[in-house]
Amino acid sequence: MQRIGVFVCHCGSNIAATVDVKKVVEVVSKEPGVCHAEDYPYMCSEAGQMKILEAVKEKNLSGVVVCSCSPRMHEATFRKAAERAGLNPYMVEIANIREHCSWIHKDMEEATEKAVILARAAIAKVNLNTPLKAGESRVTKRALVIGGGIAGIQTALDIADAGYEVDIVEKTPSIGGRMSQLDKTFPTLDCSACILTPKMVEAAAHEKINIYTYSEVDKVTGFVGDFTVDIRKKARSVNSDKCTGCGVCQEKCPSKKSLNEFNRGLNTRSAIYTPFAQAIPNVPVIDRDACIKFKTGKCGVCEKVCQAGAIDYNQQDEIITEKYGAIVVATGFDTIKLDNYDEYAYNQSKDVITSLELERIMNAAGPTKGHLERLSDGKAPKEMVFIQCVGSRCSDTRGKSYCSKICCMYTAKHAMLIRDKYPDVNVTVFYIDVRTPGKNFDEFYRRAVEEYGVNYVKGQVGKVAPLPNGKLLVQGSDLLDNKQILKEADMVVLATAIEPEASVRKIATMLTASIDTNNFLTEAHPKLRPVESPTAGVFLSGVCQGPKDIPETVAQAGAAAVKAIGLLAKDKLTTNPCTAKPDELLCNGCSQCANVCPYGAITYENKEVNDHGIRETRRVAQVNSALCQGCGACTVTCPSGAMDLQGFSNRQIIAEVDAICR
Amino acid sequence: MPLNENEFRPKIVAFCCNWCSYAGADLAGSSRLSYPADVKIIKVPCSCRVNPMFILRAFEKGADGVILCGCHPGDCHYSTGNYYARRRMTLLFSMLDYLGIEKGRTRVEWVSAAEGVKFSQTMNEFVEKIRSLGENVRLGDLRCKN
Amino acid sequence: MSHRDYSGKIKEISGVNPYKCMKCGKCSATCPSFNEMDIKPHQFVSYVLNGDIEALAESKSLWKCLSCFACVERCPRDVKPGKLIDAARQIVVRERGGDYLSADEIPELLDEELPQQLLVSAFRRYKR
Amino acid sequence: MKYSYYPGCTLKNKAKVLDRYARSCAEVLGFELEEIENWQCCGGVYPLGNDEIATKLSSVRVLNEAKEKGQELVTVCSACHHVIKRVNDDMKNVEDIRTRANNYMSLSEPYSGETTVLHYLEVLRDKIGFDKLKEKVVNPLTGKKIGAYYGCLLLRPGSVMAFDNPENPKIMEDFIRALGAEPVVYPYRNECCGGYISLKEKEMAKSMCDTITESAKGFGADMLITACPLCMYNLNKSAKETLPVYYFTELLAEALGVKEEADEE
Repeated sequence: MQRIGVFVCHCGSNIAATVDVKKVVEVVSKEPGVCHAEDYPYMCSEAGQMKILEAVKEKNLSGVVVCSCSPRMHEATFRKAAERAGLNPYMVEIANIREHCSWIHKDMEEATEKAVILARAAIAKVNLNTPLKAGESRVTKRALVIGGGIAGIQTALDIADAGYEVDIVEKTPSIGGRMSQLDKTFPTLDCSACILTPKMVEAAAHEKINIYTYSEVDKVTGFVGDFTVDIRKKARSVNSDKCTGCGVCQEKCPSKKSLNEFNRGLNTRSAIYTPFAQAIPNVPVIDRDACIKFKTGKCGVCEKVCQAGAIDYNQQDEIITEKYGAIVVATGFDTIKLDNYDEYAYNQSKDVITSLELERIMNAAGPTKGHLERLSDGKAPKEMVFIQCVGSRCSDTRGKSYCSKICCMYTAKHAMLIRDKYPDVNVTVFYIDVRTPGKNFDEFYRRAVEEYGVNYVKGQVGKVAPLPNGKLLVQGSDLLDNKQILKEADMVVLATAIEPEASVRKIATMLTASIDTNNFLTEAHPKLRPVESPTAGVFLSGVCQGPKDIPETVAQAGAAAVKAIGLLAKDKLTTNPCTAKPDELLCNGCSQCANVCPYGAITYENKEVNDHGIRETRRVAQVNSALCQGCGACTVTCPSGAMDLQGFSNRQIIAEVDAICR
Repeated sequence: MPLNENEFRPKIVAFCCNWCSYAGADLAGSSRLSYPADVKIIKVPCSCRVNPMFILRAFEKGADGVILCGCHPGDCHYSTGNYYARRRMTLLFSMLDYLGIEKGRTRVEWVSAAEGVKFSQTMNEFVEKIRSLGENVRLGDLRCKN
Repeated sequence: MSHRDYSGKIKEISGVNPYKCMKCGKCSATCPSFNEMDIKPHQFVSYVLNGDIEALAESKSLWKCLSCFACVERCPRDVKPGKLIDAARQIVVRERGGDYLSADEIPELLDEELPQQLLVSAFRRYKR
Repeated sequence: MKYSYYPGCTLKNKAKVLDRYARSCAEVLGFELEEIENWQCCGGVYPLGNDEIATKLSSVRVLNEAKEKGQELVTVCSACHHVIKRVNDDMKNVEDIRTRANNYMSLSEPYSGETTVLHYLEVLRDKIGFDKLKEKVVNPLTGKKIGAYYGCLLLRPGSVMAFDNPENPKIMEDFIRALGAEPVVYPYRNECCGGYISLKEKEMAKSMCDTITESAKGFGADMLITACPLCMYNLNKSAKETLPVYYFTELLAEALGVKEEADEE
């Protein structure tokens, strides 16, 4: 029998306001094995931890139960305290009486009763705990960054500057990401390319950074400190070492009808192409679906005109396998498809565009060379209407329930830039709320109204109807005037909701990183661990975690880098000691456990056993505790009950069940 | 909800995986999304750690309902654990139904770390269901009764 | 019934949770009868929440809604303003028997081409 | 293929042509419409109140008839289609309505939304196929520029009606194309004609229809087609002379070469 101390935390009033902590102490002190019980206002404080230390020493405790907040918050704190007192840290269990009790129940009697039961379950478990010892694993001093936008570039630069090798994997032919598609950036109106390009160049030139463009992550195995990743370098059909980036091939390519992805499909590009002028690397790729040579076997113009002899039609996809200690996800975002919002006539009229398309139209390298014009007839618009929250803040089934965060500001930017460059164009913005929390943000929005005369109308638009004369009839609300407005516009710009890049789901699955219902990656803790995934060794950078603007993205990219550096700086990691352990005498050598193990941690060996005096050689399971991650799949699969999980043993869990059902 | 002597207070055991559902329950807590105190959570590393034996044991000891929560299919921290759990529970629940423990008393639900609302809703629904079914009389170990 | 009871009744009949409304005004932007209404579609939610049922019951808007569901289809919050308006109309019709349309005036409203369906529909909407 | 058929009140009276052509075309296209016996009027409008049961029962009766015959139920009139399809959805998904309606009906076996409700156009699209329809056309309506008028009832609410994209539908345009004519797409094809409001608010309904007909004319339509007698009535008050409105079945009969035949009957 253990000698158990129970410590009940008030958590100020967080617990004590709903749970009668004195009563809990009183009841649990009568539980078998409990020889000390007390309550304290803040167990996580230094003084609170000292209570544990003192009690362990005075009462010679062998186990500790802390009734407090979630173990996800302070389990590590209390385990360290126990260790300081000379106890094995795995002799500590937490009863979660805050998140699972005091915060969700109102009635004191009911909450106290439940807190007692949760404490009993933890006590019952500790009674069966055994000291565990964590092993060690090595750390590969190299980081992988998935995604080469501003988030990925910044993370890679910060990690590399700290002296560690970094690989960036980018699926498009160039790094740069969404930021490279933007024209100007709020609230300072910097030219996006002017501030991004130097970072791209710096990353490309950095001796510690290795960039794989036109590449995707194919497979991830391993765990924190020791991931093994297969990177698929897609066939570029151009030899990067030979190519000089002269661009003649793109000029001469006869297939020029493919939609230009970089310009959001607003114009076309050649089959051999670099996405934009500042692309890094400045090496084109051949789009094999569009290339005449690949489709018909005839053509070969690019090969003929390439003086460097860089064109290689026979290039194959290449798989590169590399080991990493840390992985940073920076996969970014896309705008949602607007097929569910045909009331805004996006699919019916070329003059209804998304804001990201407007960025390309406003950009000198865009489809209209930076001239603001209607895509239907090339005419200069006189009336422009912006519609906010298209697909954002929609709790119906059509859109996204969240606020996309960046739209209010970029719309103010667009409106201001248009009024600045084309003072004869009237700009009307239909908005629900204007959200401008951020440094100099509200001032920026007010400038759009006060200095540039942008007409902000509070109310949503219900329908955009193309008219026979080529204009668009915008039917919207003016809620402050209690009117329905009918406004003829030449162009309509939709502040389209953003969503995580589609590939993120596949990547999250490979990394076993959790993802929420909107496909944003989940952070380990929403406030305190915002750049870490719950999966150890995986970090989050940029919009893949949630909507954010460029400064926030860069800040988060730096934070993710610091977390990765903190991991890479360690030589060894302590491993989770809660691993599977076979009882060799019960094992019948059937191999079923090895079949279900996702880590290949179970092997079999022929071993001499002493079964009640009978010595014989049997085929028995062996668990490699460095590989085992402690999921427990094998324990349930084992037909003879030989496999058990340390820290979550069959007996421990049953003891908890019994305590709860008592 | 004040305690009422005559009201049926079911005993409900919820097994929650450490990575998704336990965190989802934490989020329900920090978001103050209430559900009845009848639900008591046991943390397991993964839904695949839940041995059918644990569930039988719960009913034997007087539980009125058992719910197993794990990561959404495809999102398991250990890649495949929840698939094993799903298959095992399908078989087990079918057997329990045969033994007279109604299907409504057992449930598997996928709750991610971000789904505090879903966790709370699920528990409210489940408790409601168990209350409508009343006390479980099957499989109980009579020696446990007073 | 008190005003609060009427608010509850409207919520019950319509199945609408007016708290879901984020006051974007898309319903009013969408409504083809907007100009004919004295209380506008987006205001219905506040009238119900504030329990201002008397004004709602006296409103012309009840008889101007076409039940065309454009607001229901386009509402980003799934509030269904059209159902809310119909519930208010239902309460008036049930309590007063519906005095908006009387059988006596039908003959003069008829013409040669008027389809049966129109009479059936109008009676369904305006009468008990 | 044999379907249960619900014509509805107006198709037996003011809109006889809508019904007649639907039947004669079905014959040519190789499916049979078996009229439900002793059907009752659907009520014209779907009762929106969650607590209304009695007004939904006539639809439930029809749906159950079709279920007992093991047939899918075909409608032509937009209003009937709307009402019956939505009641069916209630019977399938709303437990309270299902229970109470079944209590009233005391059927031998409770009805819970088993019947599939199809609009005639859906039969053409999903069962026959517009390609096949095109093959059967003997008098292609070449050169005609036709605007499809959908109105509200076929499309909304999109989640229940599941007829087509409620904001940018194309089933009628595809239908027009299959008949050899040119569809004219105009933005007000899914806006309301005024519906039942035209009984008492004639001006209001007319102004709504004016918006629709002006838009259609502006985009070059010579005529409109509709599936709804009420829409036709309202639209005709707006621009009967300059923009005639036809039932879609009438043009179908013309293209299939059975128009006179049907007229003689």
